[in-house]
This record gives sequence, structure tokens and C-alpha cells, in this order.
Amino acid sequence: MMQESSGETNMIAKWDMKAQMAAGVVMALSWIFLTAPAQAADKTDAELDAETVTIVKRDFRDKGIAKIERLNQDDLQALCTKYLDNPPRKDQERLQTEQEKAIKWPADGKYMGDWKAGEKLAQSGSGMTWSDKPEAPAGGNCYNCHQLSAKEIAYGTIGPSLLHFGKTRGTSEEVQRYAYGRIYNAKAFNLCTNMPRFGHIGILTEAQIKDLVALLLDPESPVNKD
Amino acid sequence: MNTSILKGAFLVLAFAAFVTPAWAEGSASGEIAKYREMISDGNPAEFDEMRGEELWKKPGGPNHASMEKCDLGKGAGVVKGAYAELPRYFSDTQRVQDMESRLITCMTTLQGTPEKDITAKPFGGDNYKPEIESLVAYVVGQSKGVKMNVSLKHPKEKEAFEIGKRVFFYRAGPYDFACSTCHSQDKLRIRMQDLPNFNNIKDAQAAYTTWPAYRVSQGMFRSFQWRLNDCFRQQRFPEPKYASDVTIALTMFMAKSANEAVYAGPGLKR
Amino acid sequence: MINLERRKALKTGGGLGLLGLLAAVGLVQPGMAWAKGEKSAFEAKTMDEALDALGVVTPESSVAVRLTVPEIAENGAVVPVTVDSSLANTERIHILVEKNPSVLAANFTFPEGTEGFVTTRVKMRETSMVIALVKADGKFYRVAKEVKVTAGGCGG
Amino acid sequence: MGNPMKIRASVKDGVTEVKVLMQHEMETGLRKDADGKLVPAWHITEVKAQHNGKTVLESQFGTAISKNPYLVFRFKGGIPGEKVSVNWVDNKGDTRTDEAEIS
Repeated sequence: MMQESSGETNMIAKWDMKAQMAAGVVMALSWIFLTAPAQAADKTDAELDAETVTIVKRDFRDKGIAKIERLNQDDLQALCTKYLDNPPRKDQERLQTEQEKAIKWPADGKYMGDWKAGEKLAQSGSGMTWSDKPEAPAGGNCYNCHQLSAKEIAYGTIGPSLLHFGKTRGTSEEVQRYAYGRIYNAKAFNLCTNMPRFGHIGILTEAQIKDLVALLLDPESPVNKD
Repeated sequence: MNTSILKGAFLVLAFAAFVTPAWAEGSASGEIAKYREMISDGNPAEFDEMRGEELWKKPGGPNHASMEKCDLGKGAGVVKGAYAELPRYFSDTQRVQDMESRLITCMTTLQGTPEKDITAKPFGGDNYKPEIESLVAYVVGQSKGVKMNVSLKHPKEKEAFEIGKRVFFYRAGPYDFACSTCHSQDKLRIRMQDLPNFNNIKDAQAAYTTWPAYRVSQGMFRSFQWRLNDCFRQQRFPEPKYASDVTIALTMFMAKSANEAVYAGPGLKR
Repeated sequence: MINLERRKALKTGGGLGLLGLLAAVGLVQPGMAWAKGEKSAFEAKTMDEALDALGVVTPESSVAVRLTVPEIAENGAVVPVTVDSSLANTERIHILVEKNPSVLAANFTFPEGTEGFVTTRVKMRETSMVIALVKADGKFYRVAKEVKVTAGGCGG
Repeated sequence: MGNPMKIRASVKDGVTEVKVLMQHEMETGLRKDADGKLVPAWHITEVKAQHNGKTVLESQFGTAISKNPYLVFRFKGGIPGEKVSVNWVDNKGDTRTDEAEIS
């Protein structure tokens, strides 16, 4: 599922960049830079980067469906890690285009499924952990990070609120396609977003994603009610 | 902070047409805070501390030796305040160790218990309470009220911190998650649960000084090794080996960030 | 006393079940009937069944009874409940959770000299009303509040 | 015999407040274990507290009381150094009594 990273993981650039940005944010100097030593011992940042990868690969083990291959970063993960989610524009555009091209659009040209099934999926936070069974379908994990319906008060705030998503944007084919694409692979729109690539990685099926699109857009869905 | 602010701004901009940040509204969080206050009295972790103290003083293992000569970094047998200075470098083992890893050293060298017997099933479950978990409860309880004072003086300690920091930002797995995905911005929640921002010293201190903890949802005392293990599970990573260097490095990164705060564990969590 | 309460309840038409009836007509020793009554109250699956088994007839509401519960419980396994009654001669407090598989959570009896106050923690399967029933001077009072039980994320 | 309780009793303005933390699984009988088998009900059914040989609280627990039950109650009187004892009985007939000095 994961590709071996081809890019080297030199984190000097990453920390330098972080430091530059910190300098630009007058009141928001991170404590890390106030307290952390510039270098550990005699080791260079590059050496520490290499050692980190060695230790990570040595100190994890397979458990259930979670195999150690999951630790191998693909190009996107490596780039986002290296630049703390703010990669240079050129790299960002290149990888984003790659991700976008890989989106598999529904063959039947339909994007909306059943919002009721979508709501169930949105509530479920399971899937892909070592305690999940391989045959059990993954949940959408939506409420973990997003507000969706006014009724559900237990929603996360890692992602933006999606309350009234369809009510605000309508249900044109363009909007449907956008929502489908965004759930299928949010990284095709925003390379280092926190949101998983649900379709691209195969976490959710095409039918499940359609159900989630319906949850977002259907006028009868709780997302579009008050 | 810096990057996360930028990132947060980016997200908000990207969605600004139709959303407002959900955490702007805080009444539910206020109610949760009240709930936590209401359950803060009567922490069942006290029972684990009691059991741990007994185990500490009682001869055990093939050598029939107690743990009372165990050196947790402040000299053989000194438990008081030891946890507030961990992880640290130990010259006898020539490595940086967190509490659990150090307890393993003592259980193997003093008591003669094979390491694999300790690490095979190190977390509690239905009708199962490993000795090391109770020892953890006892040892951390002996640092209650002590200021966190983790040192990075030894080169190996610095190295552990630097590696821990890198592990914290390492994105991988089917969900592309890193620790930082959930723990590098202020005021985020998963569902209803507040997420401490480890780039914010106040958050980091509050989180670190209230672990290990009794988890009411599981009816069980949980060590810091368990906390990291379960984070990695939900990060969709494979399993970190118990008390391995990767977990110690990450612990070092977080423990250092809690310096100056008064240790208040074992905590009581939802 | 207990017997009398039940007799009164019977007269006013409150359902008592066989045990209550037997107790009321003196066929069962009051103490024995009470013990069995307790058990059936704990087995009650609905509010009505529980109130029946406890011999409660149309409880009144009272500002002298304070029920403290969280509005939102982060976890249903531990929901703190405090009942504080300033009614004179508070004899008993019952804590009930309407939507639990068994609605009665606990009974507390206060001898002379013990205050009408108790704090404990209950399990809740889902969002539900939590009810405190207080018996003072032979009369029942009722206070209820809703507790929302939320779905959890990873949690600190 | 059950596991020990933690009892704290303190008197203030003539009223003794007692906080009790008990160790008990409080199985509802409705929970399934990892193999999908029902775990049988196992819970405290009765709790009694005494002060100077006089009963100060009687209580019955159902299955809805949380694991490791916590209880706070108050009675009039009590002098520092006097003892408060608490006893519980569970549905398997197990029992435990502990006491604490009023502070």
C-alpha cells in the first residue's frame, strides 16, 4: 500500500524553515526553539534524522493488520514530514497533481448515495487499527474531526465544521464531484492536510464515499438541517 | 506554533466560504470541564499505588529479592521524586531510560525475572493486572507535588530528545498521521476530547503531569507506555515495542516540555 | 411504618404486585417482604415497574432536593451523582437512571442523625434522565435531570 | 475476602463527612468478554457504615453503580480519633470491612 520513500529525509531544512517562520511570528515563538539545544551531542541534524528512521524501523512490530511496512513513508508523507506540512510550492504542486490524476471517479457518473448510511459511517471511528479485524469495513471517522449535524454534540475540531455544507453550496454536479474528490483524496486539494486519503488508500469503498457525499449534500441529511 | 498557525489559517481560508471554526463555541467543553472536576475526587489509582508499594517491598522473582535497592536515578532505593527526573541517562546500562524501562532493569537484575516475562503482556486487561503497572503507579505517586526536572545535560539525553521530536512529526501509515496531526495546534478536540498541543508549554505540562492515570472508561490504571501505545494504535501505526528506544525518545520529548510544572499524577481520566 | 405506606399506596390505587399485597394484608413479615421488594425494584426494567416496586405513589417535586449531575458525561461508565435533601426527616434516597437496562441504581437509608446527602457514581448506557427520589416524613419527592452521554474519541 | 477500601472521614462544624472508595468489578452481567461470552453479574449489593457501633448509613447497590464504587455521606457528630467502619457484601456472598479514624 505504501511506497518506499525515494526522497532523503534531511530535517535540517525543516527546522531551519520552522525557525524562519517563528521569527516572522512575533508573539508566537515556540518553546521548542527557546529550550531545545541546536544540536544533540556531536551529531548533526542529518545524522539524527537517519538515526530516527533506524530507530523507528527497529522499534515497531507487526500487530494484527498493522504491519511495519506502514512506517515506510511515500513521497507525500516524506515531503510533508520534512517541511512540517509547508513544502516548497514546486514540490507541492507536482505531488498534488499526481494525487489528483490518481482519483478514480465513479464509472456510473453518480456521486450521491444514501445519506442515512453516510451518517452511520460518519459516526464510526473504527478502521485500520491493529485491533480492527481485517474483514470489518472501516468507518468514516468524520465526527472525530468535523462538526456535521447540529444534533451531534460530540464532534471534533481538527477539521472545519461541515454543518450546512449542502445548504450553503447546493447540489450541482460540480459540487457533488468536488465533495467526492475531496473525500476520495483530500491531498489532491491540499497536499499536507491532516485528512486521510479515504479513497486513494482504499480505506473506504466507492459506495461508502457516495454515502458520505449524500450526507454532506442531501437536503434531508441532518447536515443540512438546523 | 508558527507552522501550525499558518496551517490553521490555510485550512480556514480554504473553507472560509462556508464554515466557521467549530471551537469558537465552547459551552460543551465547559460542561466537560465540570464533569472532570466532579470525578476528580476518589481516584481508584490509589489502589494500584498501594499494590505497587507492596510489590516494591516484597521479595519477588527467582532471586527472592525486593525492589528496594532499585536505582531510579537518585540512588539505590530512592523513590521519592525519582519520576520527576525521568527519562534520564543511566551509566550502568549506558542508555537513556524511562521509568518502565528502568523498572525492567531492576526486575531483571535484582529479582532475576526474565525480561520477556515482563514485556510479553505489560498492560492490564480483564482480570489481569501486570506487576509492572502497579509498580509504575507506586513510583509516580511518590513524585506527586514534585517539580518536573528532566535534564538534557548528557549527550545521550539530548539525542533522545531530538529523536523524540522527530518521531513526533513523523507522518506515515494508511491515514498519513503523525503525533503532530492531533497534538500541534491549540484548542483542538477529537469528538469531545480536548487534545493537548505539545507545542504549547501549558498544554504539554498539564498533559504530562496528569499521566499515568486511572481511565474510568476502561476501569483501569494506565501507564505512560500504555498511553503512547494506544496513541500509535489510533494513529494506525504498527505497535511500538514496550519500553523501546522510540517510546523512550518520545517520552523524553514530552517530559522535557513539562519541566517546571508540578507533577500531579496518577491522574483520573475519562 | 413500611406496611402502612404500602397500605396507603394500595388504597390510592398504586400497583404493588403480589409481594406488596401479601405484605399489606399481613401474610408476609414486613422485613421479609421489604427485602424481596428491594430485589424486585432492582430488577425493574421500566420507571413504572421501579416506582411500583419501591411503593412510590405520585411523588411531588421539591426545591429542597438538589440533584447534581453533569450536563454532559464524557464517559457513561462513570457519571457522578449527588443528591442533597434539606427536607426534615429525610429517610431514604433512591437514584434511578431511566434508560438503563435496570433503572434503579441504588437505595440509601439514613438513620436519625445522618444527613439527607449522598454522592456516588453510576453507569449510564446512553443519554437519559437521572432521577432522585427522596422520602421524607413518609412522603416521596422527585427531582430529575438529563445527562448527555457522548461518544468518545481517543481521550487524554 | 474482598480487597481493601480507602476511607477518609473528617469532622467539621459538628458534621462528619465520610468518603469511601471500594474495590469491586461491579459487573452488570450484560457485558461480553473478548470471546463474546457474557461475563456473569458480580456486584456489591449492600453497604453499611457504623460510627461508635451505631449504623449511620444503609445502602443497596444495583448493577448500575460504577466499577470501584465511590460514596460520600455525612452524619452529625463525630470526634477526631473515633472510628468509622464500612462493610460491603456482594452477590457472591463476598464481604469486606474496613475502618478509618475521623480526622
